[in-house]
Amino acid sequence: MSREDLDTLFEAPPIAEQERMVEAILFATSEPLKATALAARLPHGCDVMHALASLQKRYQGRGVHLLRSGDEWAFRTAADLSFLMQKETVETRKLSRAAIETLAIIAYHQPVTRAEIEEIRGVSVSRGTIDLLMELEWIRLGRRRQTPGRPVTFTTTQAFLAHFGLETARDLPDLKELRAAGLLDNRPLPGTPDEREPVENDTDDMFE
Amino acid sequence: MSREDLDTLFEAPPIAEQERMVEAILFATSEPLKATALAARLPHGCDVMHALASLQKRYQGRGVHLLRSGDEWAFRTAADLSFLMQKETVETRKLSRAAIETLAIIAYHQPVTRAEIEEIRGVSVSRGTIDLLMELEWIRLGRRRQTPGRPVTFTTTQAFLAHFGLETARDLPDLKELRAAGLLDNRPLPGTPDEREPVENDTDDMFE
Amino acid sequence: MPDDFLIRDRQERIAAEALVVDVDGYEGPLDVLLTLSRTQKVDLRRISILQLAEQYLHFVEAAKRLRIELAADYLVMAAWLAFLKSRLLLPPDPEEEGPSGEELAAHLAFQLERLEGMRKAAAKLMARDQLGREFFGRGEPEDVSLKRRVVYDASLVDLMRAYAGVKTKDDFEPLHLKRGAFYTMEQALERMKGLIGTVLEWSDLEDYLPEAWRLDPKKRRSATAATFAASLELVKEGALELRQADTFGRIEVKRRTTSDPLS
Repeated sequence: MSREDLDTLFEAPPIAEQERMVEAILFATSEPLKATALAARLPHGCDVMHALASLQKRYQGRGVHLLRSGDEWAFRTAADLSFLMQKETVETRKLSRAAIETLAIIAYHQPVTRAEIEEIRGVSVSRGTIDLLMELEWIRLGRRRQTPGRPVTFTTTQAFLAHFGLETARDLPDLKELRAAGLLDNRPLPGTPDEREPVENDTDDMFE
Repeated sequence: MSREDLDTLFEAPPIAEQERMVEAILFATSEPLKATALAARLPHGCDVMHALASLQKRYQGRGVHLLRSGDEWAFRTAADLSFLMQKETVETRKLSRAAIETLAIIAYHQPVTRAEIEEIRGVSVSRGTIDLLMELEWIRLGRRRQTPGRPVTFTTTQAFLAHFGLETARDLPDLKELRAAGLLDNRPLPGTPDEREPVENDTDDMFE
Repeated sequence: MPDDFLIRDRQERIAAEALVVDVDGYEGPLDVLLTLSRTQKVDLRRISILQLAEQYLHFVEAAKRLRIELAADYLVMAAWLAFLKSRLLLPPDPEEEGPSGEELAAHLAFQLERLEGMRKAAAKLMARDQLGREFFGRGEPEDVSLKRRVVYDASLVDLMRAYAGVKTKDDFEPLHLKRGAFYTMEQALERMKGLIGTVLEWSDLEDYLPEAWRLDPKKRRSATAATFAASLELVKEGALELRQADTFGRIEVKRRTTSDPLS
């Protein structure tokens, strides 16, 4: 019996069914498959290329795409969703004193240049501190100061406001209010543990 | 800032996009994922259950289905295409009659103590049988029974549901019939005290 | 043959053989009873427990005669069934405590029905489509890459306290002469010389104060004076022009160009 006879003897499944079959095989297989390998696993008479093409179309715009590389086929995450394939482990760290002070100065004096920050802090500001605050997206570059040297200025961002629960940077309490809140007096000496912890908790409530 | 404010501040992606994201994540894993785990990987404000439901509908009749077992979700190939999958079939150790019966008793009577399993089978349960079922991760320890001796109980797992393609333990075959026939009742030998009495409510935990 | 009376027909012989196997396979007396009950060919709910008890006792007898070692629980069951049989046959003794023979028989029937129910359910469970047998998971899962993210934690109070700390720092500093608060004319001249090339338009002298000398009033005053003195010096050299619109007005500077006639 010739091949043609066989073809008419065993009718191939309808194309929709072939597509389901290709879908299931490609889903379950542990490696990309050649069309010929697929064909070998399908019932006699199936049109693999046709099934692949229509399956590929079906997955267009979906979260998963049917990709061809060379003559091999495989399901792959849509490139624009690859960020979902990352699992983040989160580690919480306290900001360094230099960073929080720099951030505070920027918040209160924005727009402010690096030299001005250094002047207020009385120590130089390291590149890393600025970089970290930029990375956190709590500060960004403002307009250049229209003075000789046109130094860059720093301002705080929307993300900064969101993180600290502020509507605007103007809502930051001024020195007088800080003093009233007890934050200006009894400043602990550097390097000694802060004994005013309970006060901090009290204050926290006001801002949450 | 309240949760509601945040919700309006960061708008969730459109539902079609949420569906794509869930599709991509579930497609990329071979293990079932809890809806909560999915939600944790999606942008803020996504409605995971909605996305899952519409995704499940989308894959109806396809070569791959979205199956739910307990509160876990996974894509699985359609069972009617198993004939194409010889290559994927993993040769599993054939379970002994004792193991199969013990598994069924745990599934239908959970949470159930070892003594109760033995009473139903009329023979002692070997350590190896329980160990094997634990190893397969089909059963696990449940709460201790609040009766003298505080015996441990056994229940089935999400992996059990996933393996047998069950959405919940309520979907066990013939569960209704067995219950209607009173065969799942705890009926002690006449003249002996029923030690389970105080915690009868426990019995139906898995099914309600 | 002494055992002939046990084996009445072929089916029963097969059942008996199965029993022997089951004893070896250690499926227990309840299993034996369930197997025996099938020979009654009735619904388990209408089974004759008396007849079943007799069948079981015969089975144990036969096993003994065949020198098959029976485990203790088979013998315990035999003793219990013998007791049950006597309860069922004798009229109930009103003096006697405890459950009646009927109650015990009903319970045994329940146990058999329950075991059979579990066996059927187990069979149905195993006949279900199973993962890795009929349906399959993703064969080539894509790796989820692990990314470690550091979250920096700072509260508004931390921020304000840091600012308060910075602003009150001076109060806590030990007393020392702050020589740094004086900006010399030499410094100013150096700086102005470097900058005048860019000053093509009139612009405020104050804009040329060094960055770090603008905020503190003392430092600002020193820097302003030095910068002004340096500007005068540069005017004298013909490099710079200087003007002030009115008294205490802004002092403005501009580079002097050759095309620009001296005013």
